[in-house]
Amino acid sequence: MNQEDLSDKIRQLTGVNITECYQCGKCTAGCPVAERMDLRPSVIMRMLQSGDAASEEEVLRSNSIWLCLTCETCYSRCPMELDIPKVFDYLREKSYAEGKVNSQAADIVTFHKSFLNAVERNGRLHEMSLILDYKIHSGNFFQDVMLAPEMYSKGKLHLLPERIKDKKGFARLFKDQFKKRKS
Amino acid sequence: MKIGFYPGCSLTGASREYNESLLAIAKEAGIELCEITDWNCCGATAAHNLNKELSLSLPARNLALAELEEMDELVVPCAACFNRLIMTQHELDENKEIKIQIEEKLQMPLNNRIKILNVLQFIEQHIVSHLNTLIKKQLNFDVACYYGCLLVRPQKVMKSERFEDPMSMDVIMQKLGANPIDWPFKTECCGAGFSVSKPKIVGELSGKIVRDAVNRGAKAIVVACPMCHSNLDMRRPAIEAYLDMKVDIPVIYITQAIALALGLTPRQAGINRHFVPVNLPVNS
Amino acid sequence: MTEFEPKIVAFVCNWCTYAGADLTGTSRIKYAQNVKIIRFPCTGRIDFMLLLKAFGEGADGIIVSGCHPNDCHYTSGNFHARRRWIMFRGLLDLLGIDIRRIQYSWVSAAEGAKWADIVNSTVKTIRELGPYTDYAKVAGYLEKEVKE
Amino acid sequence: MSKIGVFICHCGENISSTVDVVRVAEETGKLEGVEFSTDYKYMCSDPGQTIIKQTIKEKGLTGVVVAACSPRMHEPTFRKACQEAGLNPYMCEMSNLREHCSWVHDKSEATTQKAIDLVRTLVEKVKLNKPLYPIKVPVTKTALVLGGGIAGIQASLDIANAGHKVILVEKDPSIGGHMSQLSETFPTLDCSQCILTPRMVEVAQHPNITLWTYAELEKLEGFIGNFKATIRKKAKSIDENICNGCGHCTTKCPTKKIPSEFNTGLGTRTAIYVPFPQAVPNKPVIDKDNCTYYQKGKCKICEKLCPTGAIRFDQQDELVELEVGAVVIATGFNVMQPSGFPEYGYGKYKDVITGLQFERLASASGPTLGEIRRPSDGKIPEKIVFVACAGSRDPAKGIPYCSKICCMYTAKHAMLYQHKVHGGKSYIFYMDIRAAGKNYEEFVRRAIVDDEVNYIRGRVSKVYEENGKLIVKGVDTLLNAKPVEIEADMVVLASAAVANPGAEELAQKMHVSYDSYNFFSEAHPKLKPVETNTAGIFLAGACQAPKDIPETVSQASGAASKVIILFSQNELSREPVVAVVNRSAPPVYSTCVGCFMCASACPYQAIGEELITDRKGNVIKRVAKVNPGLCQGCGTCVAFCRSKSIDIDGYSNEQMYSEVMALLNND
Ligand SMILES: Cc1cc2nc3c(=O)[nH]c(=O)nc-3n(C[C@H](O)[C@H](O)[C@H](O)COP(=O)(O)OP(=O)(O)OC[C@H]3O[C@@H](n4cnc5c(N)ncnc54)[C@H](O)[C@@H]3O)c2cc1C
Ligand SMILES: Cc1cc2nc3c(=O)[nH]c(=O)nc-3n(C[C@H](O)[C@H](O)[C@H](O)COP(=O)(O)OP(=O)(O)OC[C@H]3O[C@@H](n4cnc5c(N)ncnc54)[C@H](O)[C@@H]3O)c2cc1C
Ligand code: SF4
Ligand code: SF4
Ligand code: SF4
Ligand code: SF4
Ligand code: SF4
Ligand code: SF4
Ligand code: SF4
Ligand code: SF4
Repeated sequence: MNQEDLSDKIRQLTGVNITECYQCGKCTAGCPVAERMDLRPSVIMRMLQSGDAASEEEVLRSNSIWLCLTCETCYSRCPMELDIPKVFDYLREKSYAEGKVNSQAADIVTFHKSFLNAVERNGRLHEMSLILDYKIHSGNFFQDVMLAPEMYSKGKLHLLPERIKDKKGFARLFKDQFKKRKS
Repeated sequence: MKIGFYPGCSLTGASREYNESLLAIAKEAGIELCEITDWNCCGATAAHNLNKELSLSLPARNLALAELEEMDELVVPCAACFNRLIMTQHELDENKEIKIQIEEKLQMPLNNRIKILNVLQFIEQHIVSHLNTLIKKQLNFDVACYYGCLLVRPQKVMKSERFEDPMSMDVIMQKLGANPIDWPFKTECCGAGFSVSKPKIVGELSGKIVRDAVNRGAKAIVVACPMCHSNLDMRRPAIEAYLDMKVDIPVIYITQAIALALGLTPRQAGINRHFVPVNLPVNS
Repeated sequence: MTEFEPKIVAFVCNWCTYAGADLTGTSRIKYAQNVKIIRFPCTGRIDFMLLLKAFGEGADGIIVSGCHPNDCHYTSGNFHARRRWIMFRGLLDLLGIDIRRIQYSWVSAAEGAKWADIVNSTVKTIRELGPYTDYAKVAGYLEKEVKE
Repeated sequence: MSKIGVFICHCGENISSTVDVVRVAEETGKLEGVEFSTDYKYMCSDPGQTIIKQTIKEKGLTGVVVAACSPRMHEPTFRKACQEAGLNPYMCEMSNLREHCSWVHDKSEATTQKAIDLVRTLVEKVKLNKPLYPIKVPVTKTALVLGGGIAGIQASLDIANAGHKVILVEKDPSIGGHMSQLSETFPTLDCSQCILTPRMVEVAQHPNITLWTYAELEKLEGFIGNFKATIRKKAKSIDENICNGCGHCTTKCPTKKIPSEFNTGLGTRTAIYVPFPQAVPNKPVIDKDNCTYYQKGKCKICEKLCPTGAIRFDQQDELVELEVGAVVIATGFNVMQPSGFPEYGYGKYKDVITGLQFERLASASGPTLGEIRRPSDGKIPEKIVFVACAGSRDPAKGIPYCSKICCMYTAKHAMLYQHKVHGGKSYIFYMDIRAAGKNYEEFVRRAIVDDEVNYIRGRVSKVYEENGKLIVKGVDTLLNAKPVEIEADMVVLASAAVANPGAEELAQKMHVSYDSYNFFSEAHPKLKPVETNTAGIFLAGACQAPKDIPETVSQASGAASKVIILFSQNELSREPVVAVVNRSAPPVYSTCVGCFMCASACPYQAIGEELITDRKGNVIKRVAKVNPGLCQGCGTCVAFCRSKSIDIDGYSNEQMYSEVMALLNND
């Protein structure tokens, strides 16, 4: 027996008891992105149940945890009321902190990070800086080229960011939050 | 009673028209919405995907500020922000340890007692009673009310009774003279935060939603969330690529629909800012 | 090592908790010796004057335990007991008896392990509260009450 | 002066390995009033019992304490031994040294000391014991059976065939229950009505059975052998003695659109109606809530049509009091409406139906005459999806338990569909296949192999309608959780079997216990499966838990045999542990002040009043009086009496106080 399984840890930190899952699959059946997932929600639950270190590693390195949209459909229909999105939140945070992000999810993670960078800088999101930051980090230079000018013309993009006033207090929130990761 | 207002980042940028139309109808109903001074971004999907503490501390700062300004209710029109704020309130209520930790970070106390309203709740509680006297025009056409995920789930926190088939927006639209269709995609996910990083997924998920609304004869899709709006409206090219056909059904905010019914001009309602042109038969 | 060994009397019903405690035995689950059981037909039978009497006679703590709600062998005896206990709590307070000295619980015939837990946690609580020394005073009240 | 004998058992080594039994015997031997004490290896063995018996005789013991295992195990053994030696059995008590001492503590001085305390406590109690004598009560040899499903029918016939009178009370206009609604039954696929109808007729014609349909239990008082039941016979608006069942009255009734309960809403009925053609009795009733005359004061067409003049619009409900000796509860179960699962679309889409509705579609007497047709447009479905566990095994929105019957009936449904619709495709989404009866697994295998039913392991997450098809979104968990989407013409939900809506109220009326799902509780899950905790009330069928027909019928026969055993005696002996109100010499008569706190607390309504009169008949005092036939000996009244006027034999105030004192004063 594994001394402390991932599922024990999850239970402590999220309150979700993975052993309650009886593999009915209803979560997967309703998940809007299940088709595209390498490991589907119910499969992840089973892998976590197994307590097998290799499976746990596979879960942390999966694309699925990043493809999850947190739409909460699975949670709302699970007969056992297992909060899968909450489990995934935990897995994502861990996968990111341990540098195990699946390569196919790189753009998603980059976007999240760009988003937080933009927020950290100004306190509020400045869409223009977000798009720029994301383009630089992801290399997806052309993806949104079509959209930005039209957004600008409809008054939906500001050139300059709005900034909040209490910069010091706000900066405290970000302090030490990503120290585990170098980049 | 002081009604607070948390616009969130989208409403100051990509979904300006939502902000404009909301403030316009509030004004018509004689309601003052007090914007939280120095509010910050709620962190949206990014924070709770990457960092649990940030996903709580960012929304919590806004709640603490609102409390400082003695707000009793807080209107949060963006469904994503609404979801983050109410989930934070819930999580901090459930877990006293985390609450203390966050309070220390904020260096502000948090009573966590503010009543957070999404736009539908705000309309139900503060606008609907005025509608009879204010309505000048009828929106008598078929509409598909689209709620998305974040207003109804998780139902334990949202206390949404009909989370599979919500009706509150339908009821409001009916009051404006519209005929809300019965359709199964009301709460299917549109692709949410993947708008930029995975536009193809958004094209597919939103495409299925738009297709069903069109097939069932809807003349417009009504939404209450900037993310839903930008996926269904701005991402129309991706949608059309997935469906392999042109679709011109417009997507409007519930606040815009009300603004039109109250007789405001399309410009006042902000519908000129949409990607998909809006030409709806509005009768006096 | 002269730890204080409290004297604890358990007033239990025949159908649920007595049987539950039997199961603790059958399952060989160990618990502290301090608790001794008196069998009643039903918690409804347990007259709170008896509990006072137990304190008067030197008990440091008491456990009252019967069937779960809706499981009472006599359909509603345990409800009566519960209701009386709520009233009695006020009285105890008045007499200056710490209500933590009385553990009120439900243990079914199938809950052998729960019985052991209750015994052990009660012993722990009473140990922390220390010996109950005011019984002379209570005995005085009791005498008065009985005379009335 | 007491002469108590104390007998300490070693239980092999079960007790003696942790308790110093010799010392316990020694110490307790020194107690005041103890005449004799000893220890022995196996007290319950024949030689052990002989020691007790001989000592009673030789020493003239007045009381016995056996310190051994739990009294729940051997109290009857030792009381019987005492009785055989001429000592009143209630002068014997057991001290529990095994379950409550040796098995739960390690060997130590404290353990032995505890054992001594426990024995001393019982010694003090026994000193105050009084000889008690069993109470004899007569038995009324008529049984009341509630519910006329297959369980009630079977129980009634068995009891009646043993020569006893039965009154069968059914709340609906006809007996038959759910079985009358079924098409064909697993695992043999024989026609349900073909095997049920003869039994229903037999009930109607049996000389020992009185059948009251459209009737319900109003009140139940009394105790085993001597119940008094009040039955409400609801007004049928028909004089049954005159009506000949011709059915003319039902032909012209203008209210025709009432959803038929029997056809689960898939057909309609009139306001005056016979629920189904084979109904027993085959006479109509008027559904007042839907009848134009009762609601609006005009119509009476049925009355004009009736050739015998049997219609009685002014008929009132009738309350009948009965004396019965035993009651069998056979009120059955209910099928949960799956409206709590909006994702399945039941109630929204006409072609999403329950398993019970499918039974009606497949039944030759059903609304489609046995052809499987969609309720929406009458088309024959080419693809049909069955969803197992639709409501069962779902703590979040349904019930946590397994309904037990749906795996089997779903296999049956798919099979019937495949037999009736050639070329049709059927799919069953399931989690586990529970087919653990005789020939059940073989039945399911036949469905899969011979009839090509597609079993898909996984649940359905959503059903919605698109272009006249039902889109079923499920998953195949055996294929790496692959999402599966099926365009079906019809969806059948195996909805959960749940307790009847009125079950809780009925249980409270009868003072029987019920579980958290409102199914009636058996007295013991293995060894007393047909008894309730209330003596004289028995259970049969699906009112106790979901069951199929074979199990229902077995349990019904079991319940019937318990009734027959009870009726084989003319008198019953009851435990004499009952409450009594004290009596004293005039002018006090009793310390009871007539507050009747005791009566209000008694769960069995066992306490009435007694008027104490003088010679001329003037009332001097009003006091409480316990009916020993009703009293179950719970002692609640004792705790409620402020003046200590009511006490209970075997657990008297004096005894309990002495136990408390003895337990604590060990120094
Ligand atoms: C869809 C479906 C298919 C099934 N198929 C099969 C099958 O193929 N084979 C099989 O073996 N089993 C099958 N069963 C199970 C079978 O229906 C039950 O085992 C059986 O009906 C149980 O009988 P019962 O008499 O206990 O209960 P019920 O049939 O429910 O009868 C109870 C009777 O009591 C009456 N009643 C209720 N409350 C009161 C009251 N308060 N006072 C008076 N009367 C009252 C009711 O009106 C009813 O007449 C199926 C069940 C379902 C739901
Ligand atoms: C491993 C295992 C675990 C189980 N666990 C449980 C459990 O936890 N709970 C539960 O409810 N059930 C359990 N069971 C099932 C339980 O054992 C049976 O339900 C029960 O024993 C059946 O009782 P019976 O009297 O019908 O048959 P048996 O127990 O087999 O008794 C039949 C008796 O008849 C005698 N006999 C046989 N032939 C003749 C003859 N020709 N003439 C005279 N006498 C004869 C036999 O010697 C035997 O004494 C378990 C079974 C097994 C195998
Ligand atoms: S729906 Fe819930 S119980 Fe079913 S497989 Fe998913 S997590 Fe497990
Ligand atoms: S929350 Fe994530 S895993 Fe659950 S249904 Fe939505 S996308 Fe799928
Ligand atoms: S009387 Fe009880 S304790 Fe003694 S030998 Fe028999 S079973 Fe064991
Ligand atoms: S009186 Fe009532 S039951 Fe009779 S025919 Fe008219 S509506 Fe039908
Ligand atoms: S017409 Fe008269 S006799 Fe015939 S069934 Fe109706 S009530 Fe009975
Ligand atoms: S019998 Fe089968 S379908 Fe019914 S609840 Fe049990 S496992 Fe599910
Ligand atoms: S016995 Fe006691 S409680 Fe009952 S009426 Fe008499 S005084 Fe009152
Ligand atoms: S002992 Fe129980 S059942 Fe008997 S009279 Fe008293 S309260 Fe009623």
